[in-house]
Amino acid sequence: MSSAGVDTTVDLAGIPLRNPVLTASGTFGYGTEFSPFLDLRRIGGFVAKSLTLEPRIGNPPPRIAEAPSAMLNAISLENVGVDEFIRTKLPAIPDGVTVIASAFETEIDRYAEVCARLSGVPRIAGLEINASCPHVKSGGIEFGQDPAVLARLVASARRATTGPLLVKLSPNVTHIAEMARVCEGEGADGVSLINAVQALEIDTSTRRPVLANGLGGLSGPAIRPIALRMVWQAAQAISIPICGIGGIGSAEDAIKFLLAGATAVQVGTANYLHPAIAGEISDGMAAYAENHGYARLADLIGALEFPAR
Amino acid sequence: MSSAGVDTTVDLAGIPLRNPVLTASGTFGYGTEFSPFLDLRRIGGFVAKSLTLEPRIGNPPPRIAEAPSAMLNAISLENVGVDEFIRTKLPAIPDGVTVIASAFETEIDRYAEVCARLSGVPRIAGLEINASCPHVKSGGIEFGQDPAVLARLVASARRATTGPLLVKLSPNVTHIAEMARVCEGEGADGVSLINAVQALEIDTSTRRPVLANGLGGLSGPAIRPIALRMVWQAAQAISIPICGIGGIGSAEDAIKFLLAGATAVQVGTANYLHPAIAGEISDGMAAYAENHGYARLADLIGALEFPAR
Amino acid sequence: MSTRMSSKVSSDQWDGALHSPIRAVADVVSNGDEGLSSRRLRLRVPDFPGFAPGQFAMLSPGSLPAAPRTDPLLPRPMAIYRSFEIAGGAEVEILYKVTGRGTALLAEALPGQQVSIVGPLGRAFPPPEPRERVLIVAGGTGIASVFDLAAQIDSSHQPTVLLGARTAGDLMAVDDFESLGIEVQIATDDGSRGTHAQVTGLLSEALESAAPTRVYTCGPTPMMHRCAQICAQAQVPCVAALENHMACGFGVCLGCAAPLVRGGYALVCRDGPAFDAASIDWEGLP
Amino acid sequence: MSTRMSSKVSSDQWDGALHSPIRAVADVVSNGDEGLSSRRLRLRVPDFPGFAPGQFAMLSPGSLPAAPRTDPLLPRPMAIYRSFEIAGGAEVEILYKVTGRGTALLAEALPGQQVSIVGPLGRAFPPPEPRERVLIVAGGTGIASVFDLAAQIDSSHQPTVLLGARTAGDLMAVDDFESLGIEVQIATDDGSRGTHAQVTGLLSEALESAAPTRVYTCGPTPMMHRCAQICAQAQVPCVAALENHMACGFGVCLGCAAPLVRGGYALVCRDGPAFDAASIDWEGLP
Ligand SMILES: Cc1cc2nc3c(=O)[nH]c(=O)nc-3n(C[C@H](O)[C@H](O)[C@H](O)COP(=O)(O)OP(=O)(O)OC[C@H]3O[C@@H](n4cnc5c(N)ncnc54)[C@H](O)[C@@H]3O)c2cc1C
Ligand SMILES: Cc1cc2nc3c(=O)[nH]c(=O)nc-3n(C[C@H](O)[C@H](O)[C@H](O)COP(=O)(O)OP(=O)(O)OC[C@H]3O[C@@H](n4cnc5c(N)ncnc54)[C@H](O)[C@@H]3O)c2cc1C
Ligand SMILES: Cc1cc2nc3c(=O)[nH]c(=O)nc-3n(C[C@H](O)[C@H](O)[C@H](O)COP(=O)(O)O)c2cc1C
Ligand SMILES: Cc1cc2nc3c(=O)[nH]c(=O)nc-3n(C[C@H](O)[C@H](O)[C@H](O)COP(=O)(O)O)c2cc1C
Ligand code: FES
Ligand code: FES
Repeated sequence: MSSAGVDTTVDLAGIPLRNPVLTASGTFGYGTEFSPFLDLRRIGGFVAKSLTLEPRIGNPPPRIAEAPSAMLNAISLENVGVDEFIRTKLPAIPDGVTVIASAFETEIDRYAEVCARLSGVPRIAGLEINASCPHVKSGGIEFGQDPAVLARLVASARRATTGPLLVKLSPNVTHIAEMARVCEGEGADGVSLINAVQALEIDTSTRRPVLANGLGGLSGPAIRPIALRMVWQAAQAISIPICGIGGIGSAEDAIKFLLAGATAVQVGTANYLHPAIAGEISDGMAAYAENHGYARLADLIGALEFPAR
Repeated sequence: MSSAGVDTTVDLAGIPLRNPVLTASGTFGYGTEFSPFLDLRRIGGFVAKSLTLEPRIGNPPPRIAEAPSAMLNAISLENVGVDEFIRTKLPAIPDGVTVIASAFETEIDRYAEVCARLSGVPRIAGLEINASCPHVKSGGIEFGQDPAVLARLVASARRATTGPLLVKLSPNVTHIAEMARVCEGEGADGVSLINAVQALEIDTSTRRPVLANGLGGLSGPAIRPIALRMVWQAAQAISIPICGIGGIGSAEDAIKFLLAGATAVQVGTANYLHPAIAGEISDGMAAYAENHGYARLADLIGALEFPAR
Repeated sequence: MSTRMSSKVSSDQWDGALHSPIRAVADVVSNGDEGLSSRRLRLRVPDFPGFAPGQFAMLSPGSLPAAPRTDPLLPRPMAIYRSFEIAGGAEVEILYKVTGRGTALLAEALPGQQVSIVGPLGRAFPPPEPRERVLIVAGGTGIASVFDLAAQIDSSHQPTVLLGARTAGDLMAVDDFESLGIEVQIATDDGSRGTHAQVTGLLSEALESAAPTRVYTCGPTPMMHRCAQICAQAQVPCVAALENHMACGFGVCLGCAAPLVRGGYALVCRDGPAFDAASIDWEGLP
Repeated sequence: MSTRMSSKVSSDQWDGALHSPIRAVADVVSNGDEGLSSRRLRLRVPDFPGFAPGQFAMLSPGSLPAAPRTDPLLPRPMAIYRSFEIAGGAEVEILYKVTGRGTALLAEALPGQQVSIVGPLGRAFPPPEPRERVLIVAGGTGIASVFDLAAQIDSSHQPTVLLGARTAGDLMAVDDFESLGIEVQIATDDGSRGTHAQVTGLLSEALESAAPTRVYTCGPTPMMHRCAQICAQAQVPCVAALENHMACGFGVCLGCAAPLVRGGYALVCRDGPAFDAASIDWEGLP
């Protein structure tokens, strides 16, 4: 309940959220970094940086670059590892903050092991598996790019945890709805979309990619209309909840994702520009509902009036 | 040859071009609209608005909207029809201007018929088939989204014309390289990429899509890093020439596409912002070559130094 | 018709000469707050070929500063309010309201900075028939689109301008119209200036006279639609200047389509912005 | 250490208190051309908690005007040059060069407008050991990063500042350094001001004295790399403040990674920007 009298709570795949605003994996560190700027209890919760079995050091620099209304990143797998996260990062998070842990790996059984270790840990409200990682055994294509590989990944993660399981989809696919259906079919409790869009930026003075890694992921406002389309397409295809991600920087943006069919949203790149933005988005969403006569934010989910075909 | 002494000519799929700068279908009308602003002989040529067998009136308004560093459009099939193009539009184009005609339709045999009518017309230097149209018989998915459908389309168009044949690919796919290979395999002389990215923008006050059509195509600077990635991926997979498209607004942008592997480029949305921009891009590319010690612009094609994997 | 100070041209003249549009980098001469809610931008446009009433230009405020921006991206259509010949070109005036991001950016263009301009674009208003009385009905930013029309129309047409707005503060250019020496009537929704009514109410009253009349209108779509209905009923010709969203302004993006009663679409930028109001499918407009 | 005018703090003090960063909407007080190629921005920052030498802030010039822009998107890291306590906050000064789109946009932020600021971020420079002589070597925009260090260092350390630039016109803040009353030596590549040499040449000379010395450096990577080599050879500790590209500035995007000699990466925004130069894998920096 916000002070405005609007019921802002939503249920995301079995995770009860104070309000629909989460922050996105890889853009919010392990949560405590934002404490100078934002009381995390103002937002629905956060998704922590994706974790691998072992700590990883990531790619050489440059890892980031700017693009029109967007940024590119190739951070790769840098993270403290799942055990260190549970041991030192999780206890540092203030009580009352909803934490979703994110898993990523390069092979299916390793994903499952990360999920197993995160499963049942009291402070973790749910898991998100990041299916945008290159799968070593499929020759480097992303798990989320092949329905059969994705199905095996989700099934294996499903067996590894009994808690709420979200699958974060890659946007680099022909049919996002098909990928969403695969997740639903294999027992995921919800899907998160989209991850960054695969992209390339080139420095014409060096005639090399600007990122040391070559390719990178495009995020920020530029991808929002693509994300919104994919959320809408997924929402037409599945009945498990959707967490909408991509270029969200204002309450209005977040409302668009709810209208398109998302139950909750994740704020990513915008956190870098304004570290308290997720709190402002939460407040602004409640204000929108109130101004438009909605008693519950949840009533906006999927309320888009799409023209008849 | 530009005045700077740089050889700016390229051969795009059998179409000799004065310089690598074309303008993109649907953003340059039928060519004459730009004559107050730009001498078309300053640029490599232009791709005319896509043509269907019969004249079409297109979608109801709103057909366009703005997005971060981008625009959305859903013009749909509006065009004068192939016969009217040949009868009245083509003769109005000044001599010495290279014209590429673009074909699109909703069924394969209709595409072939458009190609056949455009084939052998003296003023037409080559054909581009726009594979981003929804295929009526495949339930509305784009021709360019299914390798089997794309193969049939290209094979049929190939039979319908003996002249240079470019296939313009949809970016809304998992594996652009696979689509490019299909085109090469079916006898296309080159590929053009990318078309607009499927997207959605929502008006939170009406709770409807901003475009009357619902979904639209995202174009402009925002999609450039995606286009550049796809051109690079296609260039790794095929040996027929590539025409790079997507968010190009400066000579530097165009150079990036050449470095990534494009033989020529097409300027789209930027024509709306500055109707002589294609001429400035041509000049700027020659200047870049000269400043960087390249005697021929063609030497830049694929010259990107990509980091070893 | 060439760029001019304020010399009137006879109404049958303006349609004759079409001015081939140019794209230019224009210096901002001034860009001031006009009081109320409008701003007046004056640009020094090299080689400006002149314009006819009803024509417009596309302005790109963000593309030329030291830090070129791609957001907002599209140029904004603006009526050419008036222009003044200078050596090598013209000073072009635009009267505008800040209604969103593009116009807010335009408001930041200071003297010394530059704005990219493409124009003049579109067709002129069709001139009235010789003995027609002329009523000009305008509201919102549409007021700027009809000023040069009002300025050009010969006094033999007894032009009257009916301006509408929600409140007195939303009006623009009233003084300019008054200084033309033509009759100006004002209606505001809240009665804060002029008649407490909608401007279309003034129109209905004005049409009670039996004189052969031609109506020109520009403003919010509902206002123009109502004008069209009133004129249709009174069997008076009505010319409406539409304000569809535009990307190019010169007929190539096909974005500005306006649905026609006879089916199909006209392009507002190329076939308009002024149309016979009876030809427009008003329900189909966004 | 709290915000201050120009009162010196003893060097062992500044590392003690960490200033929890804030995000604020800051009014532009002034933003003027400094001559040469630099500009001085003064911001009124509510609740500014003070800073220590070496800390920086992230500035977003395009996000707050009436027409918020998403291009350029990322905030820009800028050293906090100095600050002045005022009621309810501080006036924070930034000295910067226009080198691209973000800084060009910053240069357009006029008094009356606002800039979003996040800071202070990063760690302070480690203070010198009690009896060490201090040499500060800076070039390019790095000059701004070391000004507060020069201002804070106790005269017992006999601080000397060596400033380098391509030409006299590329220098910044020379007068400010001179007014601190400490020794300033200048080298330019073209000899247009000071010694006709690279600033690292001045460093080599200065290190010929046998006194225990600590070097601080900030500037272009090749310059800092060369300083690190010279200091390593002379067995003198060298602290280098890196200027990697940043997206967040507070340790969450992992974008600003600097490769370490011992393997792995440090985050420049969180673990730096100042590092023991010997710990950095200079070849691996972009
Ligand atoms: C032929 C013509 C002449 C015009 N003359 C004037 C004039 O003289 N003075 C004036 O103040 N305004 C005029 N307008 C309206 C003006 O173009 C819009 O107010 C302006 O585009 C709004 O831009 P924005 O970025 O501030 O608004 P936003 O709402 O942020 O714009 C978003 C997008 O919608 C478009 N848009 C929004 N409102 C309108 C509108 N009313 N008409 C067309 N496009 C719109 C913008 O161009 C942009 O592409 C005219 C419009 C047309 C078509
Ligand atoms: C800790 C720190 C303190 C700094 N202090 C100052 C200062 O006090 N005064 C000053 O003038 N400059 C300073 N810089 C450099 C300043 O951040 C860049 O000059 C600025 O970001 C360039 O932005 P741009 O948009 O003008 O350039 P563009 O080249 O257009 O920027 C493109 C992208 O590259 C990044 N970038 C480009 N150059 C640099 C650079 N040298 N360092 C970091 N990122 C860069 C930008 O932030 C942006 O994300 C500092 C940098 C860092 C990391
Ligand atoms: C620097 C950076 C690092 C990221 N790291 C991760 C990650 O570790 N795991 C993950 O699932 N997504 C990661 N993402 C993707 C974001 O969570 C998000 O899906 C994407 O950025 C799109 O949202 P945005 O446009 O709001 O940023 C990262 C994004 C950025 C910009
Ligand atoms: C308004 C509009 C209409 C378009 N119409 C066509 C078309 O008819 N045929 C086609 O192949 N591409 C069409 N396109 C796509 C462009 O040719 C181009 O592929 C796309 O806009 C990406 O390039 P850009 O970012 O430079 O605009 C259209 C694009 C726009 C913006
Ligand atoms: S605005 Fe482009 S066709 Fe009218
Ligand atoms: S700038 Fe984001 S981690 Fe350092």
